[in-house]
Amino acid sequence: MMIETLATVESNRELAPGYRLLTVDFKQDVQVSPGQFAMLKAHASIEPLLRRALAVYGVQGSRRISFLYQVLGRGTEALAQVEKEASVEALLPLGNNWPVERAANQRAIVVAGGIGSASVLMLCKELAASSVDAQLFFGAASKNAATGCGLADLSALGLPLTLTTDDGSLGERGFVTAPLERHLREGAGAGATIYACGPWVMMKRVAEIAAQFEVRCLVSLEAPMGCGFGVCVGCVVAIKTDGPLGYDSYKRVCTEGSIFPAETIRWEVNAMTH
Amino acid sequence: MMIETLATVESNRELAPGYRLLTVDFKQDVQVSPGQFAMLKAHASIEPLLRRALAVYGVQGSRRISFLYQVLGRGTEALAQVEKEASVEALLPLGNNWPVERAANQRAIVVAGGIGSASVLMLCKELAASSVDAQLFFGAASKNAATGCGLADLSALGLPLTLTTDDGSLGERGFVTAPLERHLREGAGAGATIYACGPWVMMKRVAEIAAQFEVRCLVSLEAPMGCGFGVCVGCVVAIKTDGPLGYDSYKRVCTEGSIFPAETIRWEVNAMTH
Amino acid sequence: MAEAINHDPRLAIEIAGIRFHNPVIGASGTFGYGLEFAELIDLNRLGGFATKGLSARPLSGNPPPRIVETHGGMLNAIGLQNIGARAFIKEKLPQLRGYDTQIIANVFGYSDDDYIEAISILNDGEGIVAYELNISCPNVKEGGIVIGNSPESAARLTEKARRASTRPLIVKLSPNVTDVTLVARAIADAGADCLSLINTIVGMSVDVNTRRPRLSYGTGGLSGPAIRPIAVRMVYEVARAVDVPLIGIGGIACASDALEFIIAGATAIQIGTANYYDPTVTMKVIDGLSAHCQSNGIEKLNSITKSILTE
Amino acid sequence: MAEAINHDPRLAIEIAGIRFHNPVIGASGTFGYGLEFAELIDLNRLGGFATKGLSARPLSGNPPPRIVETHGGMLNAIGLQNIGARAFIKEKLPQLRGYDTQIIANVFGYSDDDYIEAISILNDGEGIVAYELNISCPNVKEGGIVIGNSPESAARLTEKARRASTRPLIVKLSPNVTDVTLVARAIADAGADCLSLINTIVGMSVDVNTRRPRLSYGTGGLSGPAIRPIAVRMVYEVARAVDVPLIGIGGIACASDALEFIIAGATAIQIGTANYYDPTVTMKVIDGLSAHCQSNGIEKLNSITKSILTE
Ligand SMILES: Cc1cc2nc3c(=O)[nH]c(=O)nc-3n(C[C@H](O)[C@H](O)[C@H](O)COP(=O)(O)OP(=O)(O)OC[C@H]3O[C@@H](n4cnc5c(N)ncnc54)[C@H](O)[C@@H]3O)c2cc1C
Ligand SMILES: Cc1cc2nc3c(=O)[nH]c(=O)nc-3n(C[C@H](O)[C@H](O)[C@H](O)COP(=O)(O)OP(=O)(O)OC[C@H]3O[C@@H](n4cnc5c(N)ncnc54)[C@H](O)[C@@H]3O)c2cc1C
Ligand SMILES: Cc1cc2nc3c(=O)[nH]c(=O)nc-3n(C[C@H](O)[C@H](O)[C@H](O)COP(=O)(O)O)c2cc1C
Ligand SMILES: Cc1cc2nc3c(=O)[nH]c(=O)nc-3n(C[C@H](O)[C@H](O)[C@H](O)COP(=O)(O)O)c2cc1C
Ligand code: FES
Ligand code: FES
Repeated sequence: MMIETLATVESNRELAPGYRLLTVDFKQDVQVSPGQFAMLKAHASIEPLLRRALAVYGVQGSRRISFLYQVLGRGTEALAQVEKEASVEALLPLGNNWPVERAANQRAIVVAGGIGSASVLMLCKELAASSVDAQLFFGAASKNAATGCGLADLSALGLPLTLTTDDGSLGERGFVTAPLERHLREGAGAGATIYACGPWVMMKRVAEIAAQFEVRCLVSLEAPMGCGFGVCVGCVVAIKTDGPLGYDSYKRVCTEGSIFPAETIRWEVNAMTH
Repeated sequence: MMIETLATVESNRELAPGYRLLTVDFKQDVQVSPGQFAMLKAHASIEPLLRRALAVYGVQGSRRISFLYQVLGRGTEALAQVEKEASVEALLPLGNNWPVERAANQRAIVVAGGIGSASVLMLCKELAASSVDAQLFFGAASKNAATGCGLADLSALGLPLTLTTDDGSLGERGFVTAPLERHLREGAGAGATIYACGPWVMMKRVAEIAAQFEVRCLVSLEAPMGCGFGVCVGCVVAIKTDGPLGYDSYKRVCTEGSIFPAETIRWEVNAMTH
Repeated sequence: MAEAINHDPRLAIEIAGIRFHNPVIGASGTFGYGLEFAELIDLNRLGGFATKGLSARPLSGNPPPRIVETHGGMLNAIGLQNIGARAFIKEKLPQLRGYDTQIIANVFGYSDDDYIEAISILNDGEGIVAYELNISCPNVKEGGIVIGNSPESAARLTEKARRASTRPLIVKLSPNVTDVTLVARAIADAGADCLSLINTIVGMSVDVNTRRPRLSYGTGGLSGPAIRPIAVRMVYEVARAVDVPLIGIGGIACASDALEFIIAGATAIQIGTANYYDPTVTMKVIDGLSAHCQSNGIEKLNSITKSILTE
Repeated sequence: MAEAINHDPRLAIEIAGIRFHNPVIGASGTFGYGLEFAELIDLNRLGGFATKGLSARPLSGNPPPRIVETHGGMLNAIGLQNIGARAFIKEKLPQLRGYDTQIIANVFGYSDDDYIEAISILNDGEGIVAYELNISCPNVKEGGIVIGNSPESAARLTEKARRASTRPLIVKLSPNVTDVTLVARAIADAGADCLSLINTIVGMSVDVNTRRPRLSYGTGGLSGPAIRPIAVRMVYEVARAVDVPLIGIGGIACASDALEFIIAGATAIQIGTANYYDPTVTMKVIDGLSAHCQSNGIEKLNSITKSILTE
């Protein structure tokens, strides 16, 4: 059941320059699964008009939810101004969720790029609490970005974690897809599911690697969102269908996604979005 | 010399519900005369676009200026949100000023209606410090409005003050024009100048009374302002000229005003504005 | 059937014999097939809604990106992605009939024949109260011509649709014209029962880093509060040019916005983009209109349609 | 004479033989007679500005209220209040000649003859580099016709003005048309040296309490960021239709906005409404354009005019 409400801000603090953690009280019970998201906006703010999509980062109790976000443009800048006790307009939970099979011999490989980490923390928590053999790859632009993207929370889970930064300021230098590829080359992909969330180019590369090593791969996609609940049909992604682009070619990221099997995505058609 | 700058907010506190006092530091010397105004806007706020005209309420030292304002619509609501240390975009000083002749036998009658008080506090200060025989009439909607419109500051000047409120919650019940008329009827208008600022209907009535008793009368007008510095020609008021409305018929409130001799205004032409 | 609701009788209106609980209608393309709102608002309180544009056959729409936000509005080039008239009847209408609100089928085609075919299919759909012809979508110019931009082609299609339709016909006007009253008059004369206006205004936004348009289609349709003054002006002009009732559309986000259109000449209004960022906006506008009637002693809201004072 | 200024050579442009320090021009009606900005910005750094619309005789303009703010923009119905062409030459030009910036005289009339008369007067004004014909003001329809809304009347006036003028001729296009390229082509063929676009879009705002339009004139012209996507689209369309240089106008408030127009097809840009709420915006845009050249290795900004990538 979707909840459309004014939630009260409990805190909205900077984790690192350009990255913030927003915690809001919904004053009612909210059921959220890992990978789902909300549409959020500072209450009564006139510009920008549209709410912004943010993944649910964490749930405390049944009513308090936190969001980890990067301050990029007008929408997240407006959100960054919101103070304790203020209201945010919120609609949630939205989208599908990360499916976790708990079969004993199943393996999970989580790949997070940048703020894509926000979408996978709850998943990682669930994996850490389960018997699944889970491995975490996390790439960020820099040490600052890694901190801002919740490195501390991810590390605290105790899962094996491989960290890369583009500039080498923390962990291995380079893109997160490099250690992922090594890992799979070592045969670690057998029976595994890859869960990936990050920039488009990263996910595209992860999808290629997964295909190459024949590993099941799920990606959580981003798209500019008008509504978040399926009515504007603005957030679509092109999906592989038999034959040319046709009626079934586009799926809504907000409703049929945001999580899709990587091999169903027409990566080339959507390239312009990113 | 006009100053266009980012000024720093020192305080922005509520005087009474719906009324606030904003004090900003210009970090440079500013020369302002009584009756002049500024165009102000919260820095980097996207909506509304246009700055709002606010009279200079007070000057502390040479760099600190305060504005008294009523929270009415989008612009003043945005201003009400501005916090200490934040920046406001400001252009000032704008418009002409209240002329004060200090001749020994000159009399001054100041009539302020509602937030019109903001435009006359500096004038009253100057009058109080001079040898002019000054009398103050102040009307507000209610006790709350009177407080919000700076009654305490006006009273503190020690000038003879007649207060009215529309609802009788403080002072005399009714409009401020009633005691003004009584006062003039008693002959107090001889050699006097009336300085009036308030709602359009009040100023129109003051102008009529002044004409009836043949007292010189100056009014500070309001108009929707696009720019405040004379380029949009949006803020005009119709002025009496010989013959029908012609080239000279309109004067800019921001540049030729905001203070005009009451008898030059075509009150009927401008009625729709108010 | 729907539960009993206390509708404010002051807000009730009638257009072409169709009774609406109130003049608040969800705009086509922003209200999906209605059902998406079932969890968010009480559809039984709504005046009605217009479906996403339905064509005879399903359409895939344009590649992404399809939307981009601008100052005070957004551009879209969805390209009329829809499930098709038949699927709408089969998959959506049965559920929709459970709600006590008026369902307007918005109809789209690339040619006159396409429109007529879609209408013929929809004529069998039980529960639809009227058609709204979208002859003004800026994002699907086949051959470069938008039917709604010329009085002649608009009148021709209206006549054909009038004959094909078993239901009242609303025609939705394009704002991308020099004189909206010319097209409006031609369409009214051709037999339309009602005009709705405006559709989106053609716009473009450029990514200065990639030097590409921000929409894959290149241009898109501008909607939202930014266009409201243009829409109000067109409703004002058309109300003086034709005698059929008007539905005002464009940037409505609160009751006062809706009242601007009503006073300028609209009998009802549609809310589009605001549904995206405020999913319960229709309910808020209905409440706001009631409040306006209350505080102004208005017994019938439709008594102030076209009450604008101009000398 | 003006003091020496270090102009960024990458920003220099030429239109019809006129050299501008940079492509940033103050838009007519928002820049007064230029002198109002002398205390606020360094006029010698500005590419140029267009004067408030000048007519042969002074005009009084419309009664107040003349402006009202809307979401993302404003409506105005100033009604071309101006001091007249003669007074401009006598009272303003002598002072303006002290500045090293290009002065464009924006010209307005109610009839072809009015325009020609104004141009004849202005031909004697030393220091004017070009005329911009305002054939698209929505707030002064005498007889209900806006010359700029029809290709025929626009071309006719352009031809006459071309003959009367001793200076390059810029014609300012109306956005209130079905197909802006038709008017643009007619005007270019009739001899215009440059087209500027867009003027304001006709709009209306209603006070729901008094039930009157918020402007005394009734309707007004919409300007500001709200209209930018419409303006960018029109520049894009016209750049594909004519060969003369274009000046892009509409809602520009920062360098990135200006770049959208340039990439879409403009050689220069004008800034209007933003001057009101940010009086130094022209200087900021000039600096921002330099910064963009710097960080993108652009040697001549005009090399990216019409560089938009569309497949
Ligand atoms: C399902 C989903 C979940 C998301 N979860 C999170 C999250 O948990 N934390 C978080 O920080 N962000 C998340 N995002 C991304 C977030 O929604 C965007 O960063 C945000 O919309 C940008 O808004 P803005 O107003 O700051 O930027 P805008 O002003 O809209 O744009 C600023 C810049 O960012 C670019 N941009 C805008 N939107 C996107 C986008 N969707 N993808 C890539 N670039 C974009 C623009 O091109 C522009 O350069 C999520 C997105 C989706 C679709
Ligand atoms: C020279 C001058 C000096 C001023 N000094 C002060 C001052 O010191 N303190 C102060 O509080 N106000 C002052 N004002 C008035 C102030 O500028 C307006 O109250 C303000 O612009 C309203 O902006 P807003 O965004 O709050 O309201 P808007 O959203 O613009 O409008 C809100 C409501 O107020 C009405 N309104 C808007 N502008 C005016 C106006 N100019 N006159 C009457 N009604 C209006 C609108 O019709 C609307 O109903 C002054 C105005 C001028 C011209
Ligand atoms: C994303 C989107 C899709 C739309 N699709 C349609 C459509 O299918 N048929 C139609 O007639 N109008 C369509 N419209 C136009 C709206 O119904 C409405 O006329 C327009 O958006 C102006 O109203 P608004 O400003 O309230 O959004 C669409 C608008 C948007 C924003
Ligand atoms: C108050 C005002 C007055 C204007 N007067 C004129 C004018 O006299 N002549 C003219 O050609 N354009 C005039 N314009 C139009 C502007 O020059 C410009 O084309 C339009 O405002 C769009 O640009 P903007 O969005 O940057 O303001 C005026 C605009 C405004 C807002
Ligand atoms: S965001 Fe509107 S349909 Fe997905
Ligand atoms: S406010 Fe622009 S001229 Fe007075």
